[in-house]
Amino acid sequence: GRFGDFGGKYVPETLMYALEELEEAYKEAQQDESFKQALIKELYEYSGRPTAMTYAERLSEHYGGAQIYLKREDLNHTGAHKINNALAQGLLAMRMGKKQIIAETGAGQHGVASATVAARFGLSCKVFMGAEDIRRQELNVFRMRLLGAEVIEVQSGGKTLKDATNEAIRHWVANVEDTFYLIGSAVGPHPYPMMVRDFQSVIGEESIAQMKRMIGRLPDEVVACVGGGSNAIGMFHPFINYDDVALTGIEAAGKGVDTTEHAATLTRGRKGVLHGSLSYLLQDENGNITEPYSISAGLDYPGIGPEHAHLRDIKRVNYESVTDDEAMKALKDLCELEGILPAIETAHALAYVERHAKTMSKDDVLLVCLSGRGDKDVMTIQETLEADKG
Amino acid sequence: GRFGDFGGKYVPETLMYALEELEEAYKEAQQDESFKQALIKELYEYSGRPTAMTYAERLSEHYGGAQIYLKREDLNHTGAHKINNALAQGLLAMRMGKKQIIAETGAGQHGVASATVAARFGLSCKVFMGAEDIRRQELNVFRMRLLGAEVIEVQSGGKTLKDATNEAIRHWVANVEDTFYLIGSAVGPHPYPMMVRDFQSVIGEESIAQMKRMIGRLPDEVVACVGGGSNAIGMFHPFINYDDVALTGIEAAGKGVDTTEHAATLTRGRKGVLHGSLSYLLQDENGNITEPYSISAGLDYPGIGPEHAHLRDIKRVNYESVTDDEAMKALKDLCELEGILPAIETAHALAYVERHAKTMSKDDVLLVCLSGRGDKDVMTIQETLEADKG
Amino acid sequence: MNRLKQDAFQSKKERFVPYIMSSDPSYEASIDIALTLEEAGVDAIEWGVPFSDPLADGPVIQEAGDRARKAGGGLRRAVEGAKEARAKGLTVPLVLFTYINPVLSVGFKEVIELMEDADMDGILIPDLPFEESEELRALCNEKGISLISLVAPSSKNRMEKISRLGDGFIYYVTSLGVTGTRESFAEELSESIQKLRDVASVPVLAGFGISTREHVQHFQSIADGVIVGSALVRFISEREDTLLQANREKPLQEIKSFIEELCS
Amino acid sequence: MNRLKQDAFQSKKERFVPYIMSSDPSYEASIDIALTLEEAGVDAIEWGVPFSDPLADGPVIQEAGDRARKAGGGLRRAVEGAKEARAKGLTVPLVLFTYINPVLSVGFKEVIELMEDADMDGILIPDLPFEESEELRALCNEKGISLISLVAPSSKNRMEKISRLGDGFIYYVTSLGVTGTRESFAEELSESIQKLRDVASVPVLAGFGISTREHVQHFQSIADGVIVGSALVRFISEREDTLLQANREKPLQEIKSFIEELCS
Repeated sequence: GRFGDFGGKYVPETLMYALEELEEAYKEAQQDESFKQALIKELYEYSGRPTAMTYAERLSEHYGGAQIYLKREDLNHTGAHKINNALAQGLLAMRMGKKQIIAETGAGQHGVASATVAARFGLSCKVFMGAEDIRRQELNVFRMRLLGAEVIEVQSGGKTLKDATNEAIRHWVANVEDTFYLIGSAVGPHPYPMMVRDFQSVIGEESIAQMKRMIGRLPDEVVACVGGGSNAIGMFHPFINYDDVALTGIEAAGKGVDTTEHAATLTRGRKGVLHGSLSYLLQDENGNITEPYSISAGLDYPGIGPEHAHLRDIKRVNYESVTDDEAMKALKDLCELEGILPAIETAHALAYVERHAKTMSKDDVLLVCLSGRGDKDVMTIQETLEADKG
Repeated sequence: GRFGDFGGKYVPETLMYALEELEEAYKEAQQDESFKQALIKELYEYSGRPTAMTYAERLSEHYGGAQIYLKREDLNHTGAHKINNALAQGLLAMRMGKKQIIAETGAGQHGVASATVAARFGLSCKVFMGAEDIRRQELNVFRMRLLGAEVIEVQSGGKTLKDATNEAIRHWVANVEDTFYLIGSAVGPHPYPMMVRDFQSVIGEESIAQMKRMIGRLPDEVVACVGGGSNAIGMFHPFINYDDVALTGIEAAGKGVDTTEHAATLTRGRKGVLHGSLSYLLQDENGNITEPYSISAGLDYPGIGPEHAHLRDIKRVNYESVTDDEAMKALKDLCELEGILPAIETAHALAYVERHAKTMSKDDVLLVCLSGRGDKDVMTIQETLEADKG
Repeated sequence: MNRLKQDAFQSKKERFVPYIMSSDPSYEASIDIALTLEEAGVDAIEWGVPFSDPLADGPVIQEAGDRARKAGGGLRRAVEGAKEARAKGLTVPLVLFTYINPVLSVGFKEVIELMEDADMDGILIPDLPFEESEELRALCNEKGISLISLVAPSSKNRMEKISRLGDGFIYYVTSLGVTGTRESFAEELSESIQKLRDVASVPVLAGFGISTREHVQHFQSIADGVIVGSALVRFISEREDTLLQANREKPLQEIKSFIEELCS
Repeated sequence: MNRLKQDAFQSKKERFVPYIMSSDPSYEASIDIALTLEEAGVDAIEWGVPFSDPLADGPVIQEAGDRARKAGGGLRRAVEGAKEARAKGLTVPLVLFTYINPVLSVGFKEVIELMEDADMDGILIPDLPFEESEELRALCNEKGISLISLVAPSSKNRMEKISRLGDGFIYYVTSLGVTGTRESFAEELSESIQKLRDVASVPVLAGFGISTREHVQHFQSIADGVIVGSALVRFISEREDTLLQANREKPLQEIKSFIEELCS
């Protein structure tokens, strides 16, 4: 259950048996052809995989360097990569005979994905969400409720993703016998980071096949945004052994990594344990977790998946950060040049592309994981654009 | 330019040359392999086609009759079938050397699709939209503006789709030399209804292939909602010659076809000319068009594509109507049983399915065109559900 | 007998044809306005039928249509008004200006019979291009009513075909866009109108956006006459209140002066 | 020498161990409370370290942690307070209750050395299951500090493995869920606790949700003692104002009575 030093299972004893049971069930499922087939069926016939690979000609010209390709996870059912993992864990929950799922959510994408899967499979669903995120992601909250899920407003701490996760874990501790905790990012105790990575690897696997078909080779660099890091790990993992492919993860620098308002865990964090695994963390000198900040509810998290911590330490993946302002600029560029409204999370990866593509040659290929669509973010975007106007 | 008695080109002389030019350009494009390839590329690599075919197991069980399959046009980029046609007409506009496109929109889906295509292809874009629809479809309005389109608020008449179309035609008349009018439904003067049908037929073509692969035969009945009728005609057209496949179009009955508040054109209309073609129309004894009503901005239109009028008259397609209330009920069912939030337009087709599936045998297959997703409708849904509560 | 085809109209120079909306602001007032226009010396009158979706018209005529519909206007009522105007002594040619849907709604045959009965001379349908007009044209020919054709700068190679069907007069749309007053006109118009006059066997009248004495004089010099719509309809709309009174002498006198001023 | 391992604790019956949060409501007050608990006759004290994300705790202890952090509390400060309490005469065994992250943040080695210096006896980390505890356990063993293990009803076949590592005492989590007071307990608990006592070589104390004299008596009868947390912490929180005054005799006396009442 470790990635180098990172990972592990730092949870109350009450949950340990459930984690062992889950690990066992996951191992069995992996060996079971019928599970694989059921998952493929849901991914392809329900969620609409494979997602498209789009060449962004006008964006490439505008940024003036590498040729930019977009892996279109925004075209998934419910509008983000989250559904890949939610469908898989949902099938696992059914296999384990659990009738209730719980989930935490930040941007609401994982909450919507979980509520969707619960509806599709006939499970009951509770989604824990910070009060601040509920405000920022009104559309997704309503979608979850329409899908029949109960959205539980979390008032503790900064009222964002971290706090929602705490509450989800507390609920799980109290209801571990019949409840499946459907974790949405590559975080949490073992086996979650591994499981989520495996379930999201379809992104990178499809990308490899599509790139080979479209350009006859692999891209020179692959970019993804990193909050907990599930879209990034799903994209990166299949590329790990291709040493020629540079991998770059983009964290949220909020108002700047030199301010106190950011979520740049790898840039500014120290090793620590949050939500069951050892990784890098934003924390104070007493080991208290500090409140992260990002305009993006999905990146507003003080931790990061343990495998990312490991990939950073072994220098296989390069991690950089992007501010709110840079992300919003890149979001507008993609709208106006390619007709695609990305999630603000995703816009962080695109802002790096704006900065970086021009340093590359026109023969180079830069692949971006377009992790989700931005419809859920229009309120935030509107507020930001209006604030800019004065 | 006729479908039986229906269709034609009833427009001011100012536009006639432009229509001839368009017809010519369309004929040439159809013969041109490079146009076809460019379109396929955009449909597959940009919009994410082919869209999935989903078996709705829980919905089928719940309705207790036919096996229900959903053709998932909601998984298209921008969330509805509208993009199929917008991409095609956008390519045609570029081929004709036009730098500006204009579009009318009701639900905003076609407006978003047009704004998207304009951004993707680097064209300028004006979208005409009724003030009432702007209120109902706030999210889509903001999306269009983010995509760089100018949204022009129309204050005339009932301030919905009909009025937006009038204004778009007026603008076209004044700017016909350099402007391409990107009509979003299977309405308007020839060649639009034919062109839109052809561009949307990818829905039915894919469905035939998918049905054969999944159930080894064609469905027993195919259902689609009808406002102007583009998703329906795109779905039906490839099935027309398969006499064993029943085809059913669903109109919006609003508050009931016996009230004055509905949009059930075929049920309650008389022959007439609106927006350039002869079809059925909701009109008074003086030949004035009456204001239609539907909870769904996309079905709130007093006319219908001329080919539907013809298919009704020759009895190849059966048309029925569904009220606001029935549609909202079906919308909730699909959310809660399959995890799919459909557009309110689409929910009209689903409401017919609820009514009709149970009259069919469990061996029968009912295919529904899931024309769009309902994210754009959450405000309306929220208002309706709250009004229901008290 | 169709007055448009008579020598008085066909051989006249500098024809001036105003457009007004029937039943705007009331059935009776619009008849009085028509009679006043004749007194002012106009050469024919376009008699508008109100319609809910007048997509070739700008806001001024749209609003006139809305007023007329509120006042009970419609196609049958417009023809009835024309008949009454004739009974009251109107002698100038009368052209019914209507969109196609009201005509379809009543029925082609009935419309033409009603018009014949009302002693009207022509019909102009802006959304009925010649390709769609065969049936109606035959009915018009039978009853001696002129189906007026329109030509626009964007008609290009269609101009000749249309001019061959010219009957009564040809309406040359002087600018792209919908009806309404405009500040300036394209230079190439003059050339285009001349080309049309060369091939047409009937007079070519210019319309759309002509609103000032200068416009009128300009188009009188390059065409066989002008049609003035929105400018007059706006002038009428500004006198809605007084025109609705029992004694409407004053506003009618003002309309007369307005026309005389435009034509002077 | 580790007081948990001494006979006084190991051979005692009906052990009563309260949990309090260091620095709640102030550094000094929490030390006085500890001394008061000893006066009340408790057998050991769990000495809480405030933490931002206490995910095994319910709202009562979360809020105590928030108060303590505002009052400057933290891991180093908690050990400092323990040392001061010892200096003021505290003699009962002291167990540091902390989440793993504050321990990692200071460093395993330094934490254990600080605890040794403060003469503390045990450490309990609810989010450090035995699988992750090897390094810390070795350090604890070296310094003679007990690393307290937890067992839950859901531990199932893990119970035996854990009991083998039992040191000082084993904390039996009497209900699923987080800390907090509860109305009723599952019947099967009794059996499960007995099973654990059979295999464990150290006392088994029951905790989580024990809040009334009846609960205490019940668990004293089926386990080797009880731990009371939230009920006491809430009682303290209700006296925040008076505990923050210079003279806190009255609230301390009330706390003493509260404990005596619970144990009676």
